[in-house]
Amino acid sequence: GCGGGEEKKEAPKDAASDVIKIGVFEPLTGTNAAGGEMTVEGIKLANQLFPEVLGKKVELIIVDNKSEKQEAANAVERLVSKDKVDIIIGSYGSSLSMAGGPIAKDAGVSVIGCSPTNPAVTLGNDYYFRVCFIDPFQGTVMANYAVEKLGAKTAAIIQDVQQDYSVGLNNYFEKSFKQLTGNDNAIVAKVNYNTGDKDFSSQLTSIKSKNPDVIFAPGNFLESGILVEKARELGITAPILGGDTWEAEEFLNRVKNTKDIYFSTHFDSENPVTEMSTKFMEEYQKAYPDKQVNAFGALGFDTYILALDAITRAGSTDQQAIRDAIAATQNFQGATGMITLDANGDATKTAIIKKVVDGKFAYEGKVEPK
Amino acid sequence: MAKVNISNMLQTDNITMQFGGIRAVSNLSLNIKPNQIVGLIGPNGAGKTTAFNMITGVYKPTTGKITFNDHDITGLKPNKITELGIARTFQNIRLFSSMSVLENVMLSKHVRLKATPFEAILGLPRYTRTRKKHYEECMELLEQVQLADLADEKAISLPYGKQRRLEIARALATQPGMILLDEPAAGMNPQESLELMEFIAKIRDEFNLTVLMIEHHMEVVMGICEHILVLDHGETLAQGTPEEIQNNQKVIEAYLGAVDESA
Amino acid sequence: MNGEIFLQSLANGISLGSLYALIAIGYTMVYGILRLINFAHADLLMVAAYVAFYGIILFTLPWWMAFVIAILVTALLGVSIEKVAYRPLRNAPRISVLISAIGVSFLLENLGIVAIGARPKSFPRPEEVVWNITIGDISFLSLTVIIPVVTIIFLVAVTYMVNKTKTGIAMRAVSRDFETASLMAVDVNRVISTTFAVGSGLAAVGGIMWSLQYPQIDPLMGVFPGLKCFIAAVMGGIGSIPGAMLGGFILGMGEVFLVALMPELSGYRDAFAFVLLIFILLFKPSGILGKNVVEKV
Amino acid sequence: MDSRQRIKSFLTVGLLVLSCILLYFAQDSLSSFNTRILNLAAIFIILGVSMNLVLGFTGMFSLGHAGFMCVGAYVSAILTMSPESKEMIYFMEPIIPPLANIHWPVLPAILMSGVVAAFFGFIIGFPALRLRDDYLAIATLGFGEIIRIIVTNTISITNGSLGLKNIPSIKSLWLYWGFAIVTILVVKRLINSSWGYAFKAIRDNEIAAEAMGIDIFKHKLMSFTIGAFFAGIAGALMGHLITSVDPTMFRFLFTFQILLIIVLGGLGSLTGSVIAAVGVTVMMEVLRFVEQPMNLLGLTIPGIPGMRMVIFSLLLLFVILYYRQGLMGTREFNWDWILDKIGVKRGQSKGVKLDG
Amino acid sequence: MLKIEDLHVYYGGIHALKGISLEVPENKVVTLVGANGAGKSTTLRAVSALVQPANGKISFRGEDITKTKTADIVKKGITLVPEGRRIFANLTVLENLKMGAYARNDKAGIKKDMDDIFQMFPRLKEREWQAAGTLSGGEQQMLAIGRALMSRPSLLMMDEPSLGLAPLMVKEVFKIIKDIHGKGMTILLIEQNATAALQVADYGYVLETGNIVLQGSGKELVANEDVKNAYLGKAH
Ligand SMILES: Nc1ncnc2c1ncn2[C@@H]1O[C@H](COP(=O)(O)OP(=O)(O)OP(=O)(O)O)[C@@H](O)[C@H]1O
Ligand SMILES: Nc1ncnc2c1ncn2[C@@H]1O[C@H](COP(=O)(O)OP(=O)(O)OP(=O)(O)O)[C@@H](O)[C@H]1O
Ligand SMILES: [Mg+2]
Ligand SMILES: [Mg+2]
Repeated sequence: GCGGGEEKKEAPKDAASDVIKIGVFEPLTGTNAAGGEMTVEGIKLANQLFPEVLGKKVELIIVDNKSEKQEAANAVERLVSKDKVDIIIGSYGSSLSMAGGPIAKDAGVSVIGCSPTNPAVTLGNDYYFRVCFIDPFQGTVMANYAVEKLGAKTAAIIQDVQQDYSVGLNNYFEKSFKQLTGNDNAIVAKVNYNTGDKDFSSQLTSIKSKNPDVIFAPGNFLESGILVEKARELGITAPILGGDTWEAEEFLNRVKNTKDIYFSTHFDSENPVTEMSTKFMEEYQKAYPDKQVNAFGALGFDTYILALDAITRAGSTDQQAIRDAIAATQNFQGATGMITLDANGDATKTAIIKKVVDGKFAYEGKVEPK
Repeated sequence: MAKVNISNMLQTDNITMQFGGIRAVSNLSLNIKPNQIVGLIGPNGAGKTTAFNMITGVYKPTTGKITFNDHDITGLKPNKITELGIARTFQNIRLFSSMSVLENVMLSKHVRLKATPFEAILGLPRYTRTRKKHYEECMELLEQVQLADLADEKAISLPYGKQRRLEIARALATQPGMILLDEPAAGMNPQESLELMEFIAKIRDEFNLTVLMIEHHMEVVMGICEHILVLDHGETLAQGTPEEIQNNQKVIEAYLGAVDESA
Repeated sequence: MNGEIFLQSLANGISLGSLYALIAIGYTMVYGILRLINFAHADLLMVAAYVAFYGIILFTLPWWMAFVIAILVTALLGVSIEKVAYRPLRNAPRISVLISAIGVSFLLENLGIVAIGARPKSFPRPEEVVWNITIGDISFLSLTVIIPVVTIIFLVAVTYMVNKTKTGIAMRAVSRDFETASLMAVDVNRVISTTFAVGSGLAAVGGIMWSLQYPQIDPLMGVFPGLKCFIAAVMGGIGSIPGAMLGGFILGMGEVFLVALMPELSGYRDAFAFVLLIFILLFKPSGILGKNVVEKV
Repeated sequence: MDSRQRIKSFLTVGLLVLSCILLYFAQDSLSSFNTRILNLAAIFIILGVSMNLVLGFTGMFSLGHAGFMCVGAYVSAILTMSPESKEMIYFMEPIIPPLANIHWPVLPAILMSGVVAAFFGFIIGFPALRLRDDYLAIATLGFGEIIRIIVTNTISITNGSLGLKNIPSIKSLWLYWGFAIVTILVVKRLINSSWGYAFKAIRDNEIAAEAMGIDIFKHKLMSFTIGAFFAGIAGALMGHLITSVDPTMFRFLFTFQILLIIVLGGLGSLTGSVIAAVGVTVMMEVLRFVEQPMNLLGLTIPGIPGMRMVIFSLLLLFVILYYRQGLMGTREFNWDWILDKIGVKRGQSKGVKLDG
Repeated sequence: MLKIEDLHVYYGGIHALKGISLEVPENKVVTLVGANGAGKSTTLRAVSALVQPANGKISFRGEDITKTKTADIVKKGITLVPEGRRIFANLTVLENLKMGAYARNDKAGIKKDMDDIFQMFPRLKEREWQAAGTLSGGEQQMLAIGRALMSRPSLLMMDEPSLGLAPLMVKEVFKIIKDIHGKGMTILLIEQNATAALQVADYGYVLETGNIVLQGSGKELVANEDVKNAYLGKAH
């Protein structure tokens, strides 16, 4: 700025403060509200199970970012400078995370993201971490799976051009797929749609005519559910592949009676990767009996317990110590798997491949990180 | 007078206006000399307002040509025609409702402003000077039309008669050579109409204007027009001096009605 | 493009186009009378969908009964919205009414989020209504046939009402001049309420059809069809009922064929809707079948 | 210039000086949260004032503001991001060469955003301004969306939906409020100038305005382009405030938000737009408490997300139904009113504002 | 038939009617004259309940209608031809006339009245299918009168029906007024053309800035010096 001089650090907090504050900024209204809602359910659940750290009560401060960037920035600013939280969790939607990131960084407060998968979120920001894997990894995993397990020689891509998630995954899928098949023309069709679209018939019709071996179509579960259902209605029989966002009840409802639907995700309830997975599953069913377990809830859950773990390891609420503790996370046992954070602050962990079988998500295999 | 064509200020050659199946004006030819007051009369729907609209550029004639001071103005945009010196009033009063009397008149000076918006925003002298000059001209004009003391009133709060006069003043502020008045006396009682008549004669002299007006009040038309043209069904029925028109049998049948004591 | 793709796309286009048309008719009708872009119309779709949803899921009503109730409830809601949020603004500038409409729309959406949560729900598809039809290589849902039929029925009914019945003429008179209409012994409030009841009922039918076609409902579900169908209505000439129908079909078909013919442009699909709209407006400034409202000078 | 005029000029200068002093102290003493809210308010002031020029003063129902913001935000972002950042961020498709190495200082970049947005306004205005009312509204809304969709799809320039980050961050109140004050002054002087009256005349009665010699199209285009210019500036500032941009920020719903501001403040009142811009921005934050769990008489009420928007919608409806003119109607803050109150005599001249 | 007592009307701060009282007897023509802005139109608007009086009483055939809604007043038989024509621009000429008969259900009667009106104004018959908004000023005025007649009022109130009409048409309108009066209709008429109005009128009231300053039979008023000077023009 031109006002002059260095950043003003907030006054050090009262060391005798008897609560530890965890700020959460998530989209609870607006276009991303559904994702935010699921994530917060997981965070709240974790908070009920683990309400204390360092002998102090944990206070969750949840603020809505309305799915808008300027609101997300305000929300984070509020958390760091008014509520003076010790650590922040958020946010569903990479662009919202990116709006908040620099503010937390300036204030020296660490943020752990649950599901923002855009690589740019943590790039150049030492204070931003995440418990999910990022787009390049998922895209690559699915390309591998398509070529090696499904024996695909050609693929079609459908992407939601408005979702960085969808665009990102597709980008890496395409690269790997071409590499693995050694064929630069292996992607026979690439079509787009926009968030909120409900009619995919024309895109699918054009893909059908190209007759690809597999279709890769990561995107929001909402659009994807309709898309996949429609694809089958149109008589497309090729396997359809997607990413972790598909692990949602809403998606399942659409594709229940559908064969050959595969996606990568974070954990599996039948084959729990960790003890924490089992625990999460049980508790989740208890807390939300009428809801289906989902990846976002699990990621929210993991973010919270990782935050507590880091604070415990830091032994204090010193901001720098917390940051360093998070950065040093190795083989942390989360509900979604064993989490190790790399130099960028991104999680490297096992990816699970699931398939829809008899109206349920079924475990199909797993892919270890390289 | 020399043989050159200075005699006609406004000339229309066989202008026709067709709306779908309706031919509102057909082959109208007008010749108006400088400083004349000319009346355009005719039954309702004869095409008088339409003729005005063609002259002022609101409609482009389907066929025909309009010349003003030797410029071909056929099909020009209304603002261009105003710039060239034809101003008008409307059959239904159209004042700028949010503005004061003075602002309504000042607006007509906008086209005469020789400065850029930047000069206005920065308040540079060329702009402020012209603006000041225009302001003085407008106040003087309002003085002449006896609206000066109402300069700050909202235009639409004025009584009807004064609104009509303001409309004329606003037209005058564009510094026209010719003014077209569409039923200026409509809605006025006979007494007010007489005053208006005197007013029109006065501005004609003071501003050296040519006037073309549509009017249904015969006492006004016959009182001040030097030449009258009668339209019927879009066609010229007759033209001539007031006396000629008043005694023209066709005009009486189509428009005036048989002589009757009450009118 | 081969014959099969063409036929398939045709089927797709018909079903999307008639759905657009159905909703656009409601828009156009309310606009025609009040000159109001009723933003809340979009959210009425959502309300109808939820009422039908809860009727079937929670109260286990037969689907047709749930649908009828949804239509009635939505019509009632539409009438009440007009009473509360638009009627006091009868003589206000149009922009105020528009803002009021935006306010109502925001309110319905956010109330939806607060009351039922933002997570989408899966709309049930009764087997009697939705089944798969396969003819040769082309397959489509029964809705592809049902929706156009429903749309045409409503088109004919509404056109007849507006043009031929006394209430219809009164509606059009009211649209121009409340005061003078009342001088003709017209009960202006009643005419407007009727308009809203019918318009909202149409929104409800549209909402239900939309949910059957894309069976995922959430509090913001109306926004997208709302905008698209409004575009369709404007394209056809807002205020004109056959125009809405035409606009809906042009938009639906256009979108489907754009993507089918040029898949690489599919990301521009929404832009296409607007480009088409603007293009049409430039040549026909009041839409394809819209009457040019001439202001007589 | 009579003495009253002189007093007014003096007061205006005084107020500007006072705001500088206030800004100076505020810069040093406000928390970063409050600074951010104030800066956001300044951006909304620019948006409100410029949209009011188009909609309130010229009477053009234009809803494309978010699109012009989008243009501005991207122009400034691409011009000011460091080449290294660009290399890092454009990891899917590299940015096209001429843009890759550009690295401008912030101020010229922001001005450039305005210019480019104005250029877009000009180009779009050409076809669009032939339309009126609702048709203009939907067409401009469409253009706004088209801009956004193009930005989403031209990945090698804009990085598509992945958005841009690492835009140089600016926290200084001076920058945001400086631009806000300049916008207010420029627009105020413009609307009080002969052009301003021409705009209002077009709004009041297009046919009569044209008959008085005003080139309707030219003036509409001018107002529209100026509006786009400031929207571009606001977009650029938004980018520097948040330090990242992506196309979804500029959906048409954003335009509605600005529309709400100018209607709440009063169409045709700059003062109203300013008050409403600040009011709404602050209110959105203040109202957050309704979404937090509350402790009422020992009873904990869980926070309900979305309540804030419900209250906000109700508030909006209330204002529009009961204060239909908005807070200020078409009135403006003016010195005359204050001077009359404290009894300074008026000059004799009739009140047309001759300068600004 | 119509009786107005001590009527006060305000437009915001403007006191437009300051307590006027007047009477329109059955089967008579009564006229209001006065300068622009005297409150003539306001009086008629108050009777039709288009403005709410602050004070005073309006009764029709002995029944208090001060609080009755506009639509119901029309049903009781009072119709207004509003100032400035106010035709429905988007409706055709025919539909405008149909609107006039909105409250009626006698198909045959409507048909007959429609034919009568087309006979009265052949111009309208020619333009039956034209959108009324594109009619010329005079044609619109004919339509406005015709539309009002379609409701078969027992009291017809006309606000400046000759405004903007050609001289021949003005005579025609006055002839129509005499005709319909002859058929038993009661008429309350406002006219700028006061001379003509007072000649057809049985009784007249002179309004000045919201007050009734003079009243008398039509003949008396035409002869009155003050009236002559103020409204009829010196020329007369
Ligand atoms: N835009 C239009 N579309 C269709 N017909 C029109 C249009 N404008 C005018 N007309 C028709 O053209 C004819 C002439 O109209 P115009 O307004 O010129 O009449 P006028 O002579 O001014 O009559 P008045 O004295 O009643 O004002 C009328 O029959 C009218 O219906
Ligand atoms: N809607 C309104 N708002 C404010 N003032 C009004 C309104 N309508 C009329 N007035 C005022 O009320 C007074 C009476 O108006 P009214 O229209 O009754 O006069 P009038 O006698 O019919 O005149 P005219 O001959 O012009 O028709 C006038 O001073 C007028 O300015
Ligand atoms: Mg005329
Ligand atoms: Mg009157």
